[in-house]
Amino acid sequence: MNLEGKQQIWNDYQKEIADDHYFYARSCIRQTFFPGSEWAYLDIMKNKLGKDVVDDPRHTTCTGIGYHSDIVPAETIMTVVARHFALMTEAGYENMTPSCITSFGIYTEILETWEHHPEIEEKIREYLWKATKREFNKPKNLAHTSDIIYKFRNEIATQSKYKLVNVHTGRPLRGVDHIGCHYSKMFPTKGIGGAEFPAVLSGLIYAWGGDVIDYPERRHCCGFGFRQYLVMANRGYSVANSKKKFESMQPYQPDFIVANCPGCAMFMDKWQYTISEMEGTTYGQDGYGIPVLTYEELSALVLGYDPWEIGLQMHQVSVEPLLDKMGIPYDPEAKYKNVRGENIGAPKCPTYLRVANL
Amino acid sequence: MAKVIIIGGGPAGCEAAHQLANQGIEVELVEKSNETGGNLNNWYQLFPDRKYAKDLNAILKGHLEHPNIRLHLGMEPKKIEKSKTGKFNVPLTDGSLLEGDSLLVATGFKIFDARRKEEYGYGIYENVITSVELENMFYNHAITTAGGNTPKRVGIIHCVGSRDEKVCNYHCSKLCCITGVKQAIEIRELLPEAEIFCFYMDMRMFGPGYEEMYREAQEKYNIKFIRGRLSEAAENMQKQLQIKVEDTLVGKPLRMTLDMMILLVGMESSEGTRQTAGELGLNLAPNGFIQPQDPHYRNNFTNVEGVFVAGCGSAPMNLTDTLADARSAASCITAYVKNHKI
Amino acid sequence: MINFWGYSISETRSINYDKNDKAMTEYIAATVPSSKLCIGCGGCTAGCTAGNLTDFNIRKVQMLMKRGETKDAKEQLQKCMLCGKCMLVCPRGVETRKMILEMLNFIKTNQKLED
Amino acid sequence: MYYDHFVLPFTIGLITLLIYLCFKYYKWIKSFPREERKKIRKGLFSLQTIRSGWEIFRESLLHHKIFKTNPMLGYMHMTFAFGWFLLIVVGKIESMVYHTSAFNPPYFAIFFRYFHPANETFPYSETFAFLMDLILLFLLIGITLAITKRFYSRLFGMKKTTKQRAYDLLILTVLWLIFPVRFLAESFTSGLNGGGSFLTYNAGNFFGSFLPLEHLSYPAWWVYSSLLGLFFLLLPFSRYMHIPTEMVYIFLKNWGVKQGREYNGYSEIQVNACSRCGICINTCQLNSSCDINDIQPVYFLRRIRNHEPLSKQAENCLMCGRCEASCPVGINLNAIRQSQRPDTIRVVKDTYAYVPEPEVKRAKVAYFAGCMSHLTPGIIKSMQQIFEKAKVDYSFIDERAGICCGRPLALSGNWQAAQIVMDKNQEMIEASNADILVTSCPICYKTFKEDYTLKAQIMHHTEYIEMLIREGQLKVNNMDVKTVFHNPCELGRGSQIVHAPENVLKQVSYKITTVYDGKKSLCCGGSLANTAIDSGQKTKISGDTVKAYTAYHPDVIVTACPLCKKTLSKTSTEIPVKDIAELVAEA
Repeated sequence: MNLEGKQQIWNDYQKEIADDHYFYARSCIRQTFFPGSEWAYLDIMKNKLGKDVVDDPRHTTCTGIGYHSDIVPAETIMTVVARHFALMTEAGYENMTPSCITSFGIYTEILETWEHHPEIEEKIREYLWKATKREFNKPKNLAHTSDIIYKFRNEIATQSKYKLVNVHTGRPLRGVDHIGCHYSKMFPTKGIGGAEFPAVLSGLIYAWGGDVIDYPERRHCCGFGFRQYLVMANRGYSVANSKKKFESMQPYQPDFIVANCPGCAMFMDKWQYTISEMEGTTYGQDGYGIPVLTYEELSALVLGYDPWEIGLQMHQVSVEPLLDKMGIPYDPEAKYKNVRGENIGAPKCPTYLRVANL
Repeated sequence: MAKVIIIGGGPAGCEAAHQLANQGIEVELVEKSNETGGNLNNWYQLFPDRKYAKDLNAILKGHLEHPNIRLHLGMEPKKIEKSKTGKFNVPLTDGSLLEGDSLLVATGFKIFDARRKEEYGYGIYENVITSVELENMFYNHAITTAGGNTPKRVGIIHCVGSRDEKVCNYHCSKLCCITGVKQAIEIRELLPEAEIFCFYMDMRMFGPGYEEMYREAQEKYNIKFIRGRLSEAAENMQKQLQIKVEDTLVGKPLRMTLDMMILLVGMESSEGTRQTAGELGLNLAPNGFIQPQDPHYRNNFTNVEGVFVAGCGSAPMNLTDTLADARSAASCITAYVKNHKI
Repeated sequence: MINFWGYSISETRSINYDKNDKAMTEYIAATVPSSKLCIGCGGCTAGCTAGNLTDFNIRKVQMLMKRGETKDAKEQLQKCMLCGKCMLVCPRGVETRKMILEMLNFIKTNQKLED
Repeated sequence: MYYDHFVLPFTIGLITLLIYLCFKYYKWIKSFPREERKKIRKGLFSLQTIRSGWEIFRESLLHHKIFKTNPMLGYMHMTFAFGWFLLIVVGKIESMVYHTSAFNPPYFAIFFRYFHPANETFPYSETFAFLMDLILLFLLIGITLAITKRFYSRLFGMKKTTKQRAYDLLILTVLWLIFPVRFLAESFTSGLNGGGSFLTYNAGNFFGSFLPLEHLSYPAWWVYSSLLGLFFLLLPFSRYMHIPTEMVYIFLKNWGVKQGREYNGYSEIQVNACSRCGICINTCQLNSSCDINDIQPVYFLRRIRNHEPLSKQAENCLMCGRCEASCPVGINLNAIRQSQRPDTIRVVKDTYAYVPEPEVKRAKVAYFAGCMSHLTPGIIKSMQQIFEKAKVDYSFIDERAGICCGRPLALSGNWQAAQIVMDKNQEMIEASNADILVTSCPICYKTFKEDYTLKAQIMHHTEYIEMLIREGQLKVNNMDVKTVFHNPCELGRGSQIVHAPENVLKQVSYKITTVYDGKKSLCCGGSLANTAIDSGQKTKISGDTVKAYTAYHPDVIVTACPLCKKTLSKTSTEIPVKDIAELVAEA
């Protein structure tokens, strides 16, 4: 693949990202499945990059999952989102940074809708007022938190303790960048690098010494969908999509997958177990599967955070092979212990998928 | 003696110059590049008779050796003005000033920039080339992948940059279909063993002999035509293209690996056309080409008196039509300068 | 494999041209060259007796065959009565009737080989 | 005792041949289906046997049919067959008269001139000698013609003569040599000992003037006997097998034995009865229009005989029946070819189960247009008008959910599948409870008549229209148009319907008489039976056929088949092509 050609395209898809003072919007899926991930992000922002980020406990779900599965009407989700904007406005912030790709997509879509249909915006302001007596300003800048990390990738690189390089061979680690569909497929201009060759995650990998794999099904959806996954009868279709991606990336021998959408990360991590149980197939090396990380986790690893502190033991696919390659020390004994040193219990060993130290 | 300025030395400009000169009219032919022929210079063989483009070019060029024609090669108009007396003043980049009684816009078309169809990966995947680059391969009688191998499976993608709302080109470039057929046959001649596919939305075989050529491509040359638009292409480890289309005639998505993918790039109005139109205040059609006064009877007339248009400046045309259009424009101009001769 | 999931991994609907076996495709292209002339107009199918009474679609069957999708061809072709109306309507002169006979021939020969 | 060792080759050859033939014919006849064998027993002592004898005389000896098609060729075959026959018969009589006994060994008559002392006379010996010389001359002329034909076939009005294999050429040479050698042997003997008549006597004197006859005469008889013996030994494996087999076939045919769908011993007999005269090559339009000349019956039957691969040749035939109609031996060429087409459709219990239960209106007359007629609505509309004009109570039974008649399946060899379609169709036809079934399609017509067991009377619409006119139910006017009639293959040659359409046509138009009338009609080229040729070749045949009719300058080319109409219309751009029904509806 011709990198110059790609860079040419990237030049067309650059977006403005605020420098500081962010209002943080958490993600339902991320905080459930990767709780250490959001903590790591906030810690990096505040303590490593010295940025001002507000994490308001009154902030709720954006109801995107309900919206995309036809349960929550458009007016409702708009009003919920309007409330988030109100919280941001009340806190005195203008830069909205959602952690979830679904939320990011929803926010973008709502702002675009209001842009073209001011009457709808008016109506929503009315609804919000009636319901909560709140008012809001629209965010001046909307960026996904992966955009923020992308913006500061070089700062992170300068502070990094570990590189995305195999310490044993010196070879750059091969990473798969998986972009959430709602990040740029709906509005290509709102994503760094556009929809065809997004740069937001590959930018991180390159900045931190790794190499990016361009496999044929790179653009393909992880299969999460909403209706697909939520309805059990459709779930086979959901897994089939992940499988298609794994089969396509496998020949390139990826060392890890990084995703900016919490749903994708969760799916690509958990489905590897499902596929192994259903078909006896495992991907990656030696039957361990391909480790799947969120970009926050990847940043935290690069910056030298303790793997168990950022919650990597919550992953289905063992991250230890990746940690070994990067040369990150870890205490195998501490994997299934909480901060107080109490045992949190180890998962049952899968039939086919290998789990480190189990 | 009446004098006409022709902007653009492609086939339309050359042919019009020749016709006008034969009518005893003085012609100033301005061409920005160092040789005449325009886009014809990039073509190897023409459809449907597979004549060599250079042969036709030679004929057109030969006609320019006429005492009434003055060639201004490698020059562009600095500006184009119409005076109050109805004369046209065109200062050129070398400082000279042309003056004419009438002006013919023969500024032609430009090839669609395939990079705008990002999902096809032109400029990114090394084995994606345009139909223009393919012509160059025909010149050298060798078709190889970027890695120097003989392709075993070649795909030709129709309508790249044409009939596509996503690049704001609603118009049909008209020639790509038959170009695809011609090029597929030429590929077959160079690669007898390869599998060759054309992915099309419609096959628009509008000219004489075109449909017959299409038939021949299918039956004799074993070119396979699949009705379906390429949605996306990806590159695999062997630098092949993995493509996804729908085989619309069977209603199923289709995936296939190609060693080489050729984009049949469409036609857009050239910068020269837009610039000239801007300076003279010519009306442009929604597709960006110059809008003639009337599509049937006054197709060489523009909204500015004395300014005429010929060739692909007004719409995508094949060479037959371009040359006919040029002759038609020449006859309109002849009548015009005779009527306005004081 | 125990299916305690309540679902299984869906098979793809898409035609995988790279993997499909194209022995029949090549056989038909060689024995019925006119079959390559099809432009998918559907005239053959519109007048087809079997096609009007069943889901038999000769246009589709042969197009799928050309992509190496021959799984359903055998069952589908059994519905044809070989009346030849399709051939009379074809604007491209495809020897549809012969094509069907040759497809049946191919299936029969290969069946024998398998048995 | 008249004997010399040289008679051995002849005698051994003859006896071997007779034994072989008896064995072969027994084997073939044994393989007939039981009902066909019964016909032999029944026919053996019937008038048919005498009739067969007469036919053998006419066809096997005089070659009357070949004469009719091509006098020059007929003459050639006649000199050979009849000449040799006479030589044997007259020779035998001569020997009997001389020997005054019927029981002399067979070789005695053949080599009479050697054994008979020339100075010894017997009643009519001069006459016999003259006759024998005359017959020999007759034969020698025949041979000269045959040799000429081989090298200059055009002289015989034949574009192509049958191409032969090396083996065939060997036996041909042997055959050609037999009579000249006999001539030499008799002449040499006559030159030495006297005897003979105008031919051999004079020739003997002539040869004796410069040849040492005493050394040549005896070897010549050896050569003659050897040639005869060799010919008999080679005969069963050559095309001359047709000589005895054709006679057997004529008997069987006249006793009513029929060629069924399967290839059996009767087919073998027919295959062996082919004399390879090559008439079929010239009547075949694939030859004249498409220059295809390896599929005609003469070659096809030879392939069967020689067990050569023939699937391609089996498919490449329009089944127009022109060869069959002109075959002097009357071989069932179409049926034999059809028997060589493979049954490809695997029939299971739900084959064609999708065909719906018949729902047809009951009426006196059932009208079955046929699938193809639905592509020529003009024919259907005209038939409806005719029915209405004649106030017929009719039911259009395949107006909506009609299915194929099954013949196309049968033509492709798929008899099993065809049978299912036929059964379903039969059910539908019977549901109409009609007395008369009228169809517009000769393909349907033929199969309705031959393969269905219908209670109703089956009529092609031309027959039906003729009946309506004859019975006064339909009044027609004679229009001022010149017409030529293209009798569809399946109607005229296929189903013997010749007069009805011509009568009708004569009543509504001025019908130009052409050489293609009746069973000599051409094929339109659109036949479903041929799957080997492409549409371009079909168009070529159609074009040539139209050209042939156009030569008569008709206003309209009239046919009586939707497929013919469509096929001829493809190339007849100047002259309209109409179905008889359409013309009648206009009249």
